[in-house]
Amino acid sequence: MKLLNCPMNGVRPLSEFLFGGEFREMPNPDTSSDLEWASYVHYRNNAPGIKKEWWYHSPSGTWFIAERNTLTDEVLATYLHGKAPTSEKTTKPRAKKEQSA
Amino acid sequence: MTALIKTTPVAYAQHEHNPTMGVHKGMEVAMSFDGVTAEKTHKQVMGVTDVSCFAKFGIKGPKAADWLAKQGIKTPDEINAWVEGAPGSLVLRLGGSEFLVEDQLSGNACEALSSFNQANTAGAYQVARTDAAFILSGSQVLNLLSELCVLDLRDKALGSNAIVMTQVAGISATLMRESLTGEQVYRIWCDASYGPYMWEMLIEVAKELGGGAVGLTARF
Amino acid sequence: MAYQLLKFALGGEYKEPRFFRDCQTPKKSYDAVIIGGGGHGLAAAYYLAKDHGITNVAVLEKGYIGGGNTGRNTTIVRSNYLTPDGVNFYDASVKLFEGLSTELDINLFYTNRGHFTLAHTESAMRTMRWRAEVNKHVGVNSRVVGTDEIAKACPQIDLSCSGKAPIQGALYHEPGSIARHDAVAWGYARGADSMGVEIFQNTEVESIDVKDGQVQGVHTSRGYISTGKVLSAVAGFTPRITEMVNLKTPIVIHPLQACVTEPMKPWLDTILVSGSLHVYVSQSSRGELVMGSSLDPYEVHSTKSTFDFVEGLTSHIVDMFPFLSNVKVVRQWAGMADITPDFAPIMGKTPIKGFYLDAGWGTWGFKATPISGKTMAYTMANDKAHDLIHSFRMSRFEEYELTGEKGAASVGH
Amino acid sequence: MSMRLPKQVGEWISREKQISFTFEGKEYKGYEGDTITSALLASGVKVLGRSFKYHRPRGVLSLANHDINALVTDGQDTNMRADVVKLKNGMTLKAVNTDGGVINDKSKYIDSISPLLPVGFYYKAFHKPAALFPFWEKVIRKAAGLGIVNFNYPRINKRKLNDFCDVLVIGAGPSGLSAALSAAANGMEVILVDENQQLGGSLSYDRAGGADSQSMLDDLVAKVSASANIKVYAGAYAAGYYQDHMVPVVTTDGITKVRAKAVIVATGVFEQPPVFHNNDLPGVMLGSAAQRMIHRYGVKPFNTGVVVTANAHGYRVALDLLNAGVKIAAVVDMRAQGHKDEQVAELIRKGVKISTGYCVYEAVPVKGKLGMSGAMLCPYNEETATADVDKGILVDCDGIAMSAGWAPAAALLYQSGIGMGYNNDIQQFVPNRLPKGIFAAGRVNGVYSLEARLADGARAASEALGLLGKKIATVNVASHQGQSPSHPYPFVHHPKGKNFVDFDEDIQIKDFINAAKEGFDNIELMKRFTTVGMGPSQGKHSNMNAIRILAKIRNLPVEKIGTTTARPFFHPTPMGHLGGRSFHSHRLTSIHSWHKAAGAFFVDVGAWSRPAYYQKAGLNKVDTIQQEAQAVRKSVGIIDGGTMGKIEVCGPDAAEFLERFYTGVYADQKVGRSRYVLLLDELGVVVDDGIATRLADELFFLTISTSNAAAVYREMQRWLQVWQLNVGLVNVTGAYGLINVAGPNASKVLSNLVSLDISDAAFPMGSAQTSEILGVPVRIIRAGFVAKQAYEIYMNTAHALNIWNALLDAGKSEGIRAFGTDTQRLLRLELGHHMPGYDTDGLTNPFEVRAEKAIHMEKPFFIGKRSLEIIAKKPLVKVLVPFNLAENYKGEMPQDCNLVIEAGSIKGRVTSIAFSPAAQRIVGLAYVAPHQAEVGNVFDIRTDNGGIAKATIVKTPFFNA
Repeated sequence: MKLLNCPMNGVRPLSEFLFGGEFREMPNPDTSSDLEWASYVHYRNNAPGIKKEWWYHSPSGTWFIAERNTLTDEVLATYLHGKAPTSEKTTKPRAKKEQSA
Repeated sequence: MTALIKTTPVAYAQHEHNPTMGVHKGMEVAMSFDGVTAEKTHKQVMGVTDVSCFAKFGIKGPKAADWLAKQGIKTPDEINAWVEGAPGSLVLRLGGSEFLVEDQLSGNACEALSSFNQANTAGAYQVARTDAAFILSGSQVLNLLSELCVLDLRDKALGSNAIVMTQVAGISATLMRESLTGEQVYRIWCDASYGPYMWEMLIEVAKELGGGAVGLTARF
Repeated sequence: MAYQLLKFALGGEYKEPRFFRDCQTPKKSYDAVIIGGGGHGLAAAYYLAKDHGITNVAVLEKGYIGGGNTGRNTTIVRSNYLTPDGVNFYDASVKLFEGLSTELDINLFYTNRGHFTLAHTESAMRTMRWRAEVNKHVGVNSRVVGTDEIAKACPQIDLSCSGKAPIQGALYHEPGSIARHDAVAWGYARGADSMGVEIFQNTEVESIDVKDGQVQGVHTSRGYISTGKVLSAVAGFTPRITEMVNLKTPIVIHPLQACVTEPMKPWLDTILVSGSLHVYVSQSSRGELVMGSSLDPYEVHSTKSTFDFVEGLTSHIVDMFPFLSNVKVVRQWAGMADITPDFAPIMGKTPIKGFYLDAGWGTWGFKATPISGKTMAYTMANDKAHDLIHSFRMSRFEEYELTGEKGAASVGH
Repeated sequence: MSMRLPKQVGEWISREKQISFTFEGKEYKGYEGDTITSALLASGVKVLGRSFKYHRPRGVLSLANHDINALVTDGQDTNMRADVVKLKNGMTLKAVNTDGGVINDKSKYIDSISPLLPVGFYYKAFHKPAALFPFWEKVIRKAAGLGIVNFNYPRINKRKLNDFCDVLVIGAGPSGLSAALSAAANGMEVILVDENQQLGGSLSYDRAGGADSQSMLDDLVAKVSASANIKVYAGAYAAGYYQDHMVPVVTTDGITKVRAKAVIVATGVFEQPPVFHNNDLPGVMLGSAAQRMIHRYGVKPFNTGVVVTANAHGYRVALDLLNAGVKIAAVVDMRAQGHKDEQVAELIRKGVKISTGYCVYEAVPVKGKLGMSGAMLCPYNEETATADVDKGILVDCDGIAMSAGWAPAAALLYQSGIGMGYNNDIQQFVPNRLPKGIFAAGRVNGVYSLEARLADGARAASEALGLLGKKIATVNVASHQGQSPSHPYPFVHHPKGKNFVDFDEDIQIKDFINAAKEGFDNIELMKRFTTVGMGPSQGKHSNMNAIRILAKIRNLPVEKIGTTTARPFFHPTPMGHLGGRSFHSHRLTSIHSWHKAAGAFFVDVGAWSRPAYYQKAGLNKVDTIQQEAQAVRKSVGIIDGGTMGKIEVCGPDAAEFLERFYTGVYADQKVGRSRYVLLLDELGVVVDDGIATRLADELFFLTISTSNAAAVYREMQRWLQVWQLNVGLVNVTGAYGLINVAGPNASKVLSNLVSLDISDAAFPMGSAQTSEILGVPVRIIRAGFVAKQAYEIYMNTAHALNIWNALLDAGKSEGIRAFGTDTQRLLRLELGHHMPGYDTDGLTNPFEVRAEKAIHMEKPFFIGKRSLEIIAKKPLVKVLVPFNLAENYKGEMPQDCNLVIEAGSIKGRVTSIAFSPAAQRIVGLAYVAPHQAEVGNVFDIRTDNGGIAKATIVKTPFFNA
């Protein structure tokens, strides 16, 4: 099972976490056009690569941000929203490079 | 009228063992199950005790630690750690700014703390605590936990003053180890509504491992 | 059947022709280029040639044909959806499937098994009735049945699911079938090839050439191909292709996993799906139980297997069939599912002229293979969306007109 | 005739413990420690099963857990692998997949019509005429499959444990043992796993007639058991490799999920069969199988044998056979240049005939192919892979040992994401790119000499240590010297075929050639078309040969063909093991025991178990619900609402937080008052609703729906992190009990217990008070969800049962009655309240449920507001309306989700419908087209059986409350 490093609780197995989806900056609702807003709520930055994502550690109720490569499933950093990134060094071995099966 | 007796959250699951009930700190709990002798051996092998009756007090917020200090309660410096914050009372620091105080058999810190009044305490909020609480002991306790919890809970991995908020039998729980009546035991807290389920799981596995339920009498 | 087999015996030197040519060097230009040599892409090529006489077509496959989700799904075909548009679309697909072995002259092992969507709660039963009513309205044979009918069709099932999630009833969908998935791709490939379509395997699209909002051609690992029409039919790879043309979509990629047991003598004649337990299971003609579950919990563009999946799936299967405790799982695998917010596909034209999209299949792609091919071929040939796919148009998101399939939140399959 | 040998050094059987069992009706004897196969072979039984497709007789092949043609059933279990399953006393065994017994299998005719059934034949037959296919499909299904499932097999849930280590070593052969010892010696916590009952791997059987390997093994094993740092799992296989170094280790007792910091894969190699006519006859086996038989089980594989080889190993096998008293008719070396080493010399000394540049052209079967009587040896052309039949010699023998090469047991390495390259010196794929923390050692890593394998283990350990931050001296391993351990193309073409590549699936050389001719000339396509490697052994003995054939066909180097992905599991794994003790967590309120005693019919609501209604003898569900509802309407009822979501929002910004999160306004809300809350998502879709009660300036108390509580609280936490407001959130769902007392006499009942003035004037709808009941502090909210007179009472959950009982006592005289959620749904329907998730779906916007009043678009922001501005510009497509049916409606009762039909098209659906005792009519809520939505309009509901019910849109409540 994949391991994730919760900034508050340390390295835990994936079963303790919920995926909260891509982290996206909300456009200003007052100045954005209908199209811009529709695109914000519906469309995703969905090509494989490094992304900021919401993750939730259920037992402690901790939301945090993970910077993860969605192609290799490698986690580069995890930190509380708005807090400076902490290096992922503390985690167990990284996700492996993906082999196209 | 205040003499109303509380019900332990585990009561429903314990019915089938028809335990001898007794009252501790205003809550009706199982004093014994199969007789003290049998339970003493369970204790050695794989004993499970319901201690939901231990008084609890919860508080969270940026100023929670300060407020506890004002009440003369010691709090852990580390996050996710515990100390004996007052004689006979545990203080668990759940994450950064939330605390759970539990009076063990001899402790009595919580009564005073319940005087908390949010109106005149900025930055601290009381957290109603009605958790189901358990003591696990015996030679097979790590064996049991290695099935119910994914984490490495051996001494080398779980610090003696550390607490972990993790999952036990698939539900959120807080877990730590302490030394009680001369032996090392593991402690588990979970939401009251999961109490019966947690009890069933712990007992199911404990029995397979040659242990079982231990009442308050045999425990202390 | 006898004479068909005899020809193999008497034939002496083996005379079966190639299924499709071994194409190596593409021409300078094609009338249409199809990215993705899976069932959908090959079917689109087949119907472009057959229905519209457009045979100057290249199919570009990064790996080998049918190697993506075509070869990774659990081969269930059904049409018991929630919206009339959804039901009509998949019903047309079922009808094409029924005649496909004959049309493509390949035995697809298309086998009608009947399909039960088990309901373990009252709210699930409400959704079943909703689907049944819509299906009936459109003329598709689905109905809500009680536990007695389930027990009749599958006497071995433990209706209480080991006391964990007692079954209340089910949506029974008579047309539910399974098929030999690889053969569907091979059959379409042979059909398309025989009409002149060129299929290039091990051929990767590197970029798409767009000028003034109109597709000009594609750069591939076998060189540049100029064309005015490009179809992307690459399921889990869709975001990588749409990125080439700066097209934003709501699609997210989650792995979808499945596994098979050792072969055993036939005993399970129906297809069983449980939304609450997140399992679906049928028994293949080889005797294996083919089992799947719901999507993986987070986005990854890979086909790695997880142990969590097989743990969860098997515990639920054993709840339903306690006697399978010692039946062994041989192999597990994963595919990349392209999920949309309303669990319906994105099909048809796009803001880029000449760039057509066949994506967002999530867990539904295989059963749509023939109809997606047919409707996309029509859409490309006429540069006008086929009526059956109007409600799957890309612009529905900006228009806040998502399809009602979102209402049925249980696992599809 | 017994084939049991005298006691062998290090054998695995205990001869003092004899066991009797039956196979195919005959009784046999074996010893404890025997596998089913070894005991049968010891008793002279050669035919163990029938093949999958052609039903050819088959015997032992590998004795290493991929003898798929020797599957047996004991009547309980099926598809038991005889080559590895331990023999137990009293077993009554039969071969699976036979029609009338393994000797007289009625399906054996299929072998003789095999020319009718070339590769992929089933794609080309049976489908015309289409009408007949269903018949053929049944025939095919019946023929397919292996064992018969026993529907009475007991449910078994094995335990699944978790274990942890620094270094996990998989495979306890020489390299694995060496790796484990050196890692442990350097202070690492090591777990050592091997699928065999005893450690040693090839050391335990590959002896070349000597005993040195045994003494070395004893020495290594002694060191291992002496090391405190090594934990051994024997008789345990590593089922797969999963992300972040998680490896499930499977034993008969269950699964241990091992989480390691580094993994050393020393899984060795699978011996590969050379391919010649009848290479599947009983008596033909791999050289290593013969060795295992001799040294582990003390069984003589055959009396007179031929050894066909293409490497050094074959000569070691010959010496072992010789040593076991087997007469060696010939050693046949397929290589023109033959072989030179001390084993060859010794064989020559012992007078064994060695035919270099020869092959076995075919094995000669006895009647019924139940065994073999001889072998045809011919000069072999390695270029053309053909035999010079004219120069053939027929030798008598009853067995053949095959040692032509190996394939790496690299499944776990593949799953970890390695890269493999083909090494021509050893004709084998070897790792050339290893992911972080993964190491390969020994023969799987292409290292063959015993010394080198020991060194390679130490080398892997040193690299693992380096990764874990413990630098030790690097170990160098000499690269392979001498001839290749594997033959590049060990095939002998034969006009009659039956030269098998895949024994699971009965696939012959010509099947591959024909598949390629048809265009399936890519390894993955070939695999799918021929089904090579798809059988239960997952290609352990066939994939490598398939790759070699395809390379030859396409005239490409093997490397260019590549390999197929080896997916989990390494060995098939039982579902009872994988599922384990399936956890089924559930939440109960503290009043649950009362509900149970009162005959509650429970339903699951999210994780909770709630009473839907309380069963009464002789009363059906509908009438029971009607009665419970009557009690509430006429006097007073009581429901346990402890499952409702309860959240405290505290702090200076509490009101601001609610205004951003919900659609309403709360800043000006008075302390002691409640307001409706409606939650949307960013698309403007209705998610949840509830009540917010202001208990203090800086304390709001939220009551929200049971099923959404967890998710809504989660979203609150997320948005709080984004907005960074000065707010504390406390989820008290499980901490507080909630009891709702409802009905005209509710206040009367309550007034017996509280010292409050609860007159409508003092305690109006939408207000809240704190008080005490029997000395227990309670919060009371006057809410109108199910009745005009209703009080929600909140208390410490540990007191809920007390208060519940107190209320029942206080209400006795009023005939107070408990009601469940089904009744609650009816009651709120009578009042015309809709329920998110029940009357709405994943797309419903607030305009469609006419919630405009709850939406405050004038606020600067709330979740979903911007989307509502867009939606508001679009025409409504459907709207939820209250309706009733004619007073004396006699037609079929419409159900939830029956459709609203107008002019043959769907306009909406019923979301709630029931007979209202209060209104004395069938009432409900339904979505209709906006143009239908006028009060007084009549619309059509189509019932289950196709009837039409005329519904009239009315005002709510449905009765004069």
